[in-house]
Amino acid sequence: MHKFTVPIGPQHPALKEPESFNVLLSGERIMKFSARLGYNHRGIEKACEERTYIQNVYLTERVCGICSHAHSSCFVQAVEEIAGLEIPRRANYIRTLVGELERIHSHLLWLGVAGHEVGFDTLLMYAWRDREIVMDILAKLTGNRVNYGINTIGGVRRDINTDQIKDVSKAVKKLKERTEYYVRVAKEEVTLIKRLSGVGVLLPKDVLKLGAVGPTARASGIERDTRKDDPYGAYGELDFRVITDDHNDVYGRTLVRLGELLESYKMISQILENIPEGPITVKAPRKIPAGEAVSRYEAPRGENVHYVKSNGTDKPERVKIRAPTLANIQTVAKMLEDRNLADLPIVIAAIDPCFSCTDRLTLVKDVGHGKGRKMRWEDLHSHSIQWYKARGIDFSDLNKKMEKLLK
Amino acid sequence: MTKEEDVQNELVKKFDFLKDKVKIQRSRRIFADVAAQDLRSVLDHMIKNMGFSFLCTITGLDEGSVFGVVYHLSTKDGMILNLKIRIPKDKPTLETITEYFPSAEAYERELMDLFGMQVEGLPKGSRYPLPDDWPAGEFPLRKGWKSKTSKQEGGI
Amino acid sequence: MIRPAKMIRQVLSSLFKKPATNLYPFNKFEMPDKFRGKIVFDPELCVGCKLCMKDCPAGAINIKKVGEKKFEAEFDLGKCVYCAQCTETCFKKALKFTGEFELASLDREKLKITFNAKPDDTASK
Amino acid sequence: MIGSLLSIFIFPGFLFLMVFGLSAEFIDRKLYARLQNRVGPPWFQPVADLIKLFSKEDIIPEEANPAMFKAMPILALTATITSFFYIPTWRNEALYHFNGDLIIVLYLLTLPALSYFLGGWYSTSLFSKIGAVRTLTQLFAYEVPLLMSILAPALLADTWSLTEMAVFYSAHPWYWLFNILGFFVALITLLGKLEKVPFDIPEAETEIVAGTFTEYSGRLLGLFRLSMDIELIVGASLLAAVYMPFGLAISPIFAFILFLIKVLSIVAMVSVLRTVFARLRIDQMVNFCWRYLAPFSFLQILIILALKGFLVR
Repeated sequence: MHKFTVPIGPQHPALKEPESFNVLLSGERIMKFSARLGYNHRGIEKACEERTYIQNVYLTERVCGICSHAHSSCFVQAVEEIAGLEIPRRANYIRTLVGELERIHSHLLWLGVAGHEVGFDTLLMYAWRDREIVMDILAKLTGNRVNYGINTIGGVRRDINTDQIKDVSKAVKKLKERTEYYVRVAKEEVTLIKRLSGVGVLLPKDVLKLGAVGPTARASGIERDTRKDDPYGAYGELDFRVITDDHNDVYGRTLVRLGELLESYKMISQILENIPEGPITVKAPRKIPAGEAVSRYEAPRGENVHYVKSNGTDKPERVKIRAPTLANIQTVAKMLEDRNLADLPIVIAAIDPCFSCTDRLTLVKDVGHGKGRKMRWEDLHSHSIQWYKARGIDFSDLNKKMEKLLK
Repeated sequence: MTKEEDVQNELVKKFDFLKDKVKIQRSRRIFADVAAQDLRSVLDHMIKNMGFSFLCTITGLDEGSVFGVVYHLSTKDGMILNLKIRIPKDKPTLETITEYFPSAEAYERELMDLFGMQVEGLPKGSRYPLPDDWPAGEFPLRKGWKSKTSKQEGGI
Repeated sequence: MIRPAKMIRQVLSSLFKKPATNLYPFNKFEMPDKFRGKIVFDPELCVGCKLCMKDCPAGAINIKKVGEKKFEAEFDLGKCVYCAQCTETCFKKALKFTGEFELASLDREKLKITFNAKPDDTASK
Repeated sequence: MIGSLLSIFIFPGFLFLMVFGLSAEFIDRKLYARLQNRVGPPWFQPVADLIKLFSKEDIIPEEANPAMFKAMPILALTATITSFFYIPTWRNEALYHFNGDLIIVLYLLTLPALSYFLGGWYSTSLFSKIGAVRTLTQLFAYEVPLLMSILAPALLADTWSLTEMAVFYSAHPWYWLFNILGFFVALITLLGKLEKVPFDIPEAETEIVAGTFTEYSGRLLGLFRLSMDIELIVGASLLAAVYMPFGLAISPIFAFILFLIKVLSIVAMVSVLRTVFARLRIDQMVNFCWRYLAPFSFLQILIILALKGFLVR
């Protein structure tokens, strides 16, 4: 069968963010799959070193759009551990409440994207309509739909009053009934099951070797959930079940994510019932004493690891952010061995990749000229011709062809 | 005797050069300093019979005259042991640990791209995370390196 | 039991329901009351300590001294990330956030707004 | 001569089909949106899309063969329009009819699928090649059940001409009820022919960008879009003519309105089916067609053969 390489990305309708995969195909079968990441690199780790701790709280929030609270809480926990701050229980409860609301918003978003990847746009429309309920609640609680900015070093910035608690419980009741409907759809819709089961198989032994985290690992029967193993925030006082599944494939991941949604609703009602009274923040010093800390957070996609090293000034010395997608992307190559091309989008979407988390470093323009300067279209055009001419490929006759065309 | 102290005693019993190098910061967090050449033996022992079956990540540090590399390993029940080694800046070579953890490849490529360390034994693959036309010799995460993005484009 | 077209009842029933989407520019959607929108600055209360400039993650605010005890804030909405950290850092409460979020404009310069002090003579202060 | 030219270009011909096709596309998209609880596009959206496409410059890839690249959309459009003349719509007999025009209509309806394949293959881009191969595999999967299920009513009427079938069925009023099973099989295979969601594998935008139409742009893409809309109308009216041949003898105005209702109800069925299913993979689609659709259409033919013995001529 004639083999050819299909480039998918960096711009491709199936991929929400720029990453590029080269897939060696023979007919419809995928023979080899290689990923090239780093397109969404913004230099957050270097930028953290140039900003104060207060500014970094908002910077780490912008690592990723859908798990912004996860990254900022993870960073803030590490800084509080170094500074030895004991944040009030009410702040812990509010932080966990916003974290679970974000998990609901992220899983519903994933449910819609998965539906779209397999061509089931109705599921996308309905899942994202119901997601608006939780987005409005988050806007009411924290003042913004996506980057909530509820975290600060030493606690949270906004309190929650009684009628907000009533709104949240009403919304959670409605969402619970909608999620139960989606569980029934996932279990009974023939074409959806056909497209999801048996796809992207990941055996339990591969999970440990390749280091998969989050729903991707739990769908292969590995019971690893940072909220249970290494409890932070208010998770120590909540009782919830870690959802695992033994389908080892994309269908299992769907069921795990839906199960986690139902668990989140239970947790939120527990939080709302016994949220303790008291202050919501503790005075934090501007200069954090020297030290280092590793903090983990169970983001919707898996386990976030932040390593923060401070040197006594008001700027951190080193911030290392390891997002869950970096661990999960290694498993995609294994899952796609001799599957067919039609499964590629849904397998990539199944680990719920968030590439803005994964790439975090500076893209620098024009380093050769010392100072950064803006290049107009013509400079860029002529620059590229010189650059190629220096390498022996002369595009200049292209200019003549262009002029002839433009005349 | 908490779990952390068990791990500490076993490490110190097995490797006497770790005498006072292992310190417990809080529950489920242990920091240990190791010399670069003993890293593999400690790693091997920890993975094989101490249950550290999961590599969270590898962090690179630029400590002025020396590069620090911290290996974060974790067990099934959430304890993280951070092994820190120091390698000289003029000869920054490391051996890869991809035979224990295939997922370490991405973290080690980050060390190579951002700090300029040399990791031997890495399988062939594309570089991560910097683009291919990144000028050679520029290592962004080193302390002395300043980003050129002007204030207008969001630099501070 | 598995059967095809599981969502058919839900889908047909939504034929008779009001659509969930609304045509944005024609009927506006009101945001909750404490929504973090554009920041406004009150020159009277400012004492020029520049703490807000230090704490702003995006470097969007710039306080200039225009007279004795009179300050002017030059604000770049293009860079502001609407985190409202400056409203908390300012202990004189000179900065407040409004609910306004429709701030798009075609020209970056129009996004730079300056709140200048009242031009009354300094003698009376 | 003038009459036939008029009927080719104006009334049951190009202009009428274009208007009807665009309005059917609007109804399809609006119903699809309302089923998904969305507001949906305004009435002039399909016309606006067409005008936008026709005003854009169409780029032909360098290695592509320009002649074939430009010819395929025109071939698709003409094939769908000519097949409309042989289908009896609101009078008992079509514009042109002869014994055997059923085969001509079915052949003309496979020409668009062939032109998608050639268009995709000749644009030499990776994605369109994969899309082209998928169009062909899908063609072989749904063609046999479609042919069988349309053959059954013809067998009952003992003719190869659509018009004589219409005459036969209006003479024997309730006979068309026997073909209900064939109608459902034909409706599902019509989804395959029109490349609607459960079977829009050749144009799966999340896998292979736009499948066969990846390299097409501007006027050529506009022609392809138009031919797909008209194919929706022609397919629906073929199904209406074959499976719902009642009410043709009443006065022309009512017959025309009844024809519109029949076609639009089939379009509504297509968009409801389009809403509730996910897209199948190509291998799942092929074995679905051969494992379920083909046996059902053979069953339909068996029923017809058994019935022919009892029914009085």
